[in-house]
Amino acid sequence: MALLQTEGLVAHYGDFQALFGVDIELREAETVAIIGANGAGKTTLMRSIAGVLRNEAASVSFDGAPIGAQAADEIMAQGVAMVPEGRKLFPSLSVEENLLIGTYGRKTEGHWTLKTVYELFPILAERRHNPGTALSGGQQQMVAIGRALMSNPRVLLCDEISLGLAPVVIKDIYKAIPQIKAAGASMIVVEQDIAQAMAVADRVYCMMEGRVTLSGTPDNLSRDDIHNAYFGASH
Amino acid sequence: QGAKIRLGYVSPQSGPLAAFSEADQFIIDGFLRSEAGANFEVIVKDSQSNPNRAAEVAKELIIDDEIDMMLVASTPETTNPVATTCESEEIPVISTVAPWQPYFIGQQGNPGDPGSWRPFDFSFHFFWGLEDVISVFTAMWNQLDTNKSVGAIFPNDGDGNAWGDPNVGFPPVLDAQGFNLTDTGRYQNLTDDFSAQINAFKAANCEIVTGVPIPPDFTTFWTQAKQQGFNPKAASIGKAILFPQAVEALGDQGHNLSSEVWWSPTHPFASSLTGQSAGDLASGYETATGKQWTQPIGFVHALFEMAADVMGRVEDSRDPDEVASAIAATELNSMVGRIAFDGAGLPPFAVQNVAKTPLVGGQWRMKDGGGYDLVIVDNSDHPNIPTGGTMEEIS
Amino acid sequence: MSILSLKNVSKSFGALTVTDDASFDVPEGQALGIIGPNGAGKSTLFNLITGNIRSDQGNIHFQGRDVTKVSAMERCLTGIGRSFQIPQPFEKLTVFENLLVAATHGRNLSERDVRDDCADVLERTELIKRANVPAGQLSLLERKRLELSRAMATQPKLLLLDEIAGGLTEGECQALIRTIKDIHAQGVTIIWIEHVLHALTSVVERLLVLDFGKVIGLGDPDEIMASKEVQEIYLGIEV
Amino acid sequence: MIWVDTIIQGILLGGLYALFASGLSLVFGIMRLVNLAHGDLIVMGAYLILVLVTLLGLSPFIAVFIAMPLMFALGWVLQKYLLNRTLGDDILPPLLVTFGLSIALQNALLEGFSADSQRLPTNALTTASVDAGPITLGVMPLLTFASAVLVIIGLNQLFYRTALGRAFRATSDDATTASLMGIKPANIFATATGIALVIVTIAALYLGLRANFDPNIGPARLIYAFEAVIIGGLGSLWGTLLGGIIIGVAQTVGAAINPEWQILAGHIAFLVVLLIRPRGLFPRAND
Amino acid sequence: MAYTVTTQTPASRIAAILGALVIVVLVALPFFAGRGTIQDMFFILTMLVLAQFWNLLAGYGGLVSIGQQAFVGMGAYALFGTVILWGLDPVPSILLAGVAALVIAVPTAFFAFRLNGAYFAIGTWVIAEVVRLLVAQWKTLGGGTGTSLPRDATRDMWFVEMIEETLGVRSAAARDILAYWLALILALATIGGIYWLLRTRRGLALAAVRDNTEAAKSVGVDAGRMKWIVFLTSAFGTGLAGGLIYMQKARISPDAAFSVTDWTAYVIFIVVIGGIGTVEGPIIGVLVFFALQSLLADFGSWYLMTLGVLAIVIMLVAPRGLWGLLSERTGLHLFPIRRRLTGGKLTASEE
Ligand SMILES: Nc1ncnc2c1ncn2[C@@H]1O[C@H](COP(=O)(O)OP(=O)(O)OP(=O)(O)O)[C@@H](O)[C@H]1O
Ligand SMILES: Nc1ncnc2c1ncn2[C@@H]1O[C@H](COP(=O)(O)OP(=O)(O)OP(=O)(O)O)[C@@H](O)[C@H]1O
Ligand SMILES: CC(C)C[C@H](N)C(=O)O
Ligand SMILES: [Mg+2]
Ligand SMILES: [Mg+2]
Repeated sequence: MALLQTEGLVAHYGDFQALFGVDIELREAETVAIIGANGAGKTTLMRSIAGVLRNEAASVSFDGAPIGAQAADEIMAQGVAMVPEGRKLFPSLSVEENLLIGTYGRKTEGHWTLKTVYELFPILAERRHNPGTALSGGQQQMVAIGRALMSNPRVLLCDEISLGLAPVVIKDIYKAIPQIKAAGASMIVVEQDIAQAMAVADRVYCMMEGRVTLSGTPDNLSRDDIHNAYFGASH
Repeated sequence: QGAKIRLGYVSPQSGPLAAFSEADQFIIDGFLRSEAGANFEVIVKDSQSNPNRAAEVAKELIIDDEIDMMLVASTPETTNPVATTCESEEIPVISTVAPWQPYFIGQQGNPGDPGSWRPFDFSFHFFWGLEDVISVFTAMWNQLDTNKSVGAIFPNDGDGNAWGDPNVGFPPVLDAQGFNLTDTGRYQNLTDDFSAQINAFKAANCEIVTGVPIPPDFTTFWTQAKQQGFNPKAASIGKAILFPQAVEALGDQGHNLSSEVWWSPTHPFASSLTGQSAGDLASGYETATGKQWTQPIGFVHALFEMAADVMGRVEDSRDPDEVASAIAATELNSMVGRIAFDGAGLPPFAVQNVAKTPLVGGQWRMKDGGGYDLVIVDNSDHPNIPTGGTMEEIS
Repeated sequence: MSILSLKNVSKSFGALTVTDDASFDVPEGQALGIIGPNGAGKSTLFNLITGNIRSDQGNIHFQGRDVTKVSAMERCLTGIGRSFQIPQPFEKLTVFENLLVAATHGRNLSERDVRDDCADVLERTELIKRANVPAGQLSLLERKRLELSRAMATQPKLLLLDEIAGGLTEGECQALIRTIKDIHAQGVTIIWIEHVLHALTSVVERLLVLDFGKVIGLGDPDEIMASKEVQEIYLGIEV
Repeated sequence: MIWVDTIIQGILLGGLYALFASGLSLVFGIMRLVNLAHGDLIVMGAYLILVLVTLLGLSPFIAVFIAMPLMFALGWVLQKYLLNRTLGDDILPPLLVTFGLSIALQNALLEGFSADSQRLPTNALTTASVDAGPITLGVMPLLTFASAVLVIIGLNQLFYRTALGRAFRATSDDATTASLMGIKPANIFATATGIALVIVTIAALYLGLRANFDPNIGPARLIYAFEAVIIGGLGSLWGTLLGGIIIGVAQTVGAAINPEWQILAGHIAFLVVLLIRPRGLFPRAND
Repeated sequence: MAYTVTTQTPASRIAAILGALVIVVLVALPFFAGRGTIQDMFFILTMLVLAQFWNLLAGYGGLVSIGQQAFVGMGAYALFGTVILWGLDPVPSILLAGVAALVIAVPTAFFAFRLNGAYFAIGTWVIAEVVRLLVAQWKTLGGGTGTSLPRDATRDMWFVEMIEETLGVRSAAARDILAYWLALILALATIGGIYWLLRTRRGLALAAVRDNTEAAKSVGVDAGRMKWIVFLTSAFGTGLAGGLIYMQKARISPDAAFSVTDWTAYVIFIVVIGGIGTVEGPIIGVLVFFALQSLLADFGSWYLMTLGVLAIVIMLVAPRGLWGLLSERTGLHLFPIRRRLTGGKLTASEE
């Protein structure tokens, strides 16, 4: 059974419809990647799952229970944490405070504590008293991931964690993913970097214009499939 | 005749000035119950303590309610907009409870240019003037042994500007009587700090304080004065300590503060309407409302006495000119003394529109069981009004 | 003569340097493509050229005039038109009114004078049927077309296009290419940021590669695409 | 010497303004809410204390501690069920709603307590003073100033030393992302307004002890409180204190030159500070 | 085939005809209505003018000012100044009232435009206070006491005698009628002018800036200049209204003329209740406000309490005001500004 599932998920920004009936699922201990061009609706999907955008109760279910209508804080308290696009650190908080605030709504015992997060990203321990926003992009991304981990989530949603980062830094960040999985989190990763997505994912969904246009495992998706799904047509 | 005479009455029933009209209902009920009152209908409007609103409701009364005459009381903020409106609408109006200078000069286009001042045709006013309050205050101060150095707090409002006026206000008279006045200038109402004034008074070694602040400002001033070690022998204050609640708000710091007294239960006057004495009226109010008497009671009552008297002398109450002439011809012994527009004690320009009523001086004395009593301590200008004691220094 | 020239332009957001000492010239009438990975600073470069953000360092010349400190509005009036990567329609105005704003203000003409031009642009971008629909109700593709149309309505000498082909079907993509070629043929200088490389390369004469805010390649599209560096950083998935 | 006295009196006055402003600063800083009813809430607090004093025969200094939880609850409910619904980019809804609240509150107090001016019962402390060299300072103003400083220290402790404070700051930075941390922004805001009303109660105590109050006196001080908040810099509590002091000192110095310029001088100081630093003295980096 | 642009709709054509009828009735009103009605209409019209200008400022220009009383007060004092000190007739002085407001609007804008959002709102409020306090020091016009218009000046005002004779009314009534007609002209000019502005390319630019400032700048809209135009126009119009209102009141004081409650808070109330960002909104709003006042004003503090609660309720239930609610449901626009392209390829299939 799926741990997390969307069914016929729709989303609007005012008059503008951004999602048109999206069905995806995430199974226990799985990593799912979502790829798609700019504006395809990937972030909107993440925000809908996390409860930032409210939906019909039945359109999102977690652990068999409908959560689509719940608020972000309620969903988070059940164990769905998100690393938002653009990192979204709190500028008024130091690195350590940014991490600590991750436990505000869910104080579950588990692998992740300040100590283990610092072990995962040692550089953060050095910069713990700096304002989060004084860090480089990659370090900020580490804080954002650490912040989400602090609540020991069962599902971790990562939106474009490699955006705007140098390949070496991206490598560093992606190195953390196996450890995150090992600690027991299932993940949905949004990526525009298709190679990266293929490398970490058990399954891939490709979105275009608010719809899932393709899904499968990295092995059975051909480059052409992806290209078609991504850009609409081959040349 | 049949139809009743319609009186419009504007007063500040809500807002910061509402204390002035607390007795309105009591007085109006009494008036309508009286024999003369039976011919009248009184339409009351609330100015909300707002001059804009006062002018608006005055106009409504004139136009929509088609009143025959307007009555208005309580501070220039209420009387002036209403009187101005009536004058331009050519409806007779009688006002009171504002010294006549702010009433008269305050309605002139250019108050600074006496040559441009014009009398009114339909607007009449009875109350005392600054010359009276100055005379009362100086008489009270002269009862004490002081260095004749006076500090003044005059705000930048209708009253403050009149009291501090270099021509008609305190300064020339005090100067003539050998008092030395320290006037630091017109501050804005609801000022939170009076150190500047206190420092100036201390520097001038003032033993007397006077002024016409609003109640919260006087409390601020007085408290700060005490805190900063400024302890004058006499403090004669207009407006702020008019009402007992305001004095009570000073805690025990209100003892022996002095003020002008325009009306009290011991005034030897009686109502031309009901024959009640001042004392009867005050105690009637106290039993009816459970509140302590206040000075406006007598004057609001007198306003309705005026209405009854004037309308009793006209053929056609709907003829503004006739009513205006009847007002001008008034000679009435009222609850607040004799009212007549005969120019007694007035400069020529105000003769036509103003009638003066007597003024004496009083001091607030702390009662044993708490609360304060107003005791008349000076009656030099009107010896027929009995005193209840003599002026005491603030200890 | 070059219509646009950047000299040592840099821009940082906090610690992040998004444009790093960029210098290049665009000859009048040329079509230049810009490619680079996500977050490389392509859109930021546009914002610097249009004046929507100010550079920290360096100079930008347009038609020989130093416009580094000139406002976005004035730069538009001197002939720089742009589309936004994330469409920024005037949502409460209709499609036609969106164009009217651009045409009347961008060209400083009266509504009457530009009416037919706007209609013409809408016909060319196939938005004419939606002319009277409030822009807020458009779909994503229509919004992108509106971006292009609105930029065209200002009749710019330099047209900046930011990812307008993403998500188009092959047919739509060809139509778009025709439209852009058309504009280009009228002598308008074009700078086009695009991930859909075949569309880009079928129009542009030169290609600029951006990585970490740095210009790491500029030249003939084929040569650029063939260079190892570009293969590696940009077409990572292809190799 | 008079000048030293003038400035010290100004600083003490600034303490009063800062006390009036701290609650406003908290609410404005955390949720950008312009609360036009703040002054009236202070007056309401003063009446609440007065009622407690009269009914229970308590000293105002004790009564204030009973008033605080009541005011906290009021603030919480007010924010949660009314003001939260006005938050957003548009500043008009909060303006109109709090304006409505302001006139409703004023007139409700007028109905309930009449227009008579009131004062909390005073004692020797009210007029007590201490001599500091050639200058005499009132105990009450000193107490007011000390309370303002204590309130600001307390708030700073809360803000920078507790999990709740972290949540305040995070929510203020970005309520949406905060909700991803399991924070309920609506409750955080309600708590903030609750705390603001606790401070309002302290301000009310000094308002009521210092001079008379009546139901209409609230708005007059509101503008100084706003000035203090704005020139201090959004969200900076020490800035608010400094802002209050700047306005207080400007007023007393202006008055020393001529009382006609007293209030004007305060406003001018505000405008000058904003002219030089449009975002106040200690603006937050990120807005 | 050629394209054409229209803004009219069938509804707006009917509205225009009805509007013309209403205007005729309003112009002729003094010939058959009582003074009470004229008075009420004067109040309605002047508040409407203030509301339209505040709406222009906040609803179209995004400048939420709570300092409009500065311009009302300045206009009013300028009128009193010119009449009392220069001996000018009050009627032409109204124009100077507008000019005076404009004069203080320039430095106000220089300062206030440095501020945003809530800072702008509070900043304009403080500036209005400063102007009030300065005017309160103007001793020749009564300082804090205030002053009244000389009776001679109001009695011999332009046109008054003419109205007295034509309509056979007393001079006080004639003055009311004159003030009413001036208010009517001002209100019609205001609505007409604002509607005209919205239909020019400047109006289009205003809407664009409101929707998306950054994009507007990128298509050549001078957003800064739009702010200036809107601010100065509102100041001028508000000053005219201030002059007219106080010409009719004939008495002024700083506290009254610079009252933030009377001239800004109630005006905001009117606009928001009616529907901000529409020409129709303030019209509805002022009618509601007037109705409330006539029904409830005699209940003193209960009236104000009701007003306060109503402000809260409307903001929560219908944030776009009564007109917003109505036009959302019906699509009705009495003052349409949407430009519809017709003809050409659009003829065949219209929507
Ligand atoms: N707050 C918003 N208001 C209006 N439209 C929005 C908003 N956020 C996103 N959109 C629109 O919704 C569509 C989907 O956006 P979304 O951010 O989900 O895409 P994405 O796939 O995450 O793209 P990217 O790769 O750029 O992050 C886009 O057209 C975008 O313009
Ligand atoms: N206003 C801003 N403040 C802070 N950082 C910004 C801002 N604008 C852009 N950035 C950052 O600058 C970097 C470059 O952004 P830019 O939008 O220019 O990239 P791009 O090359 O256009 O990417 P894409 O292909 O995704 O459109 C990104 O990391 C982005 O997060
Ligand atoms: C995926 C794209 C970026 C490249 C495309 N497949 C090409 O062959 O040009
Ligand atoms: Mg995204
Ligand atoms: Mg980009």
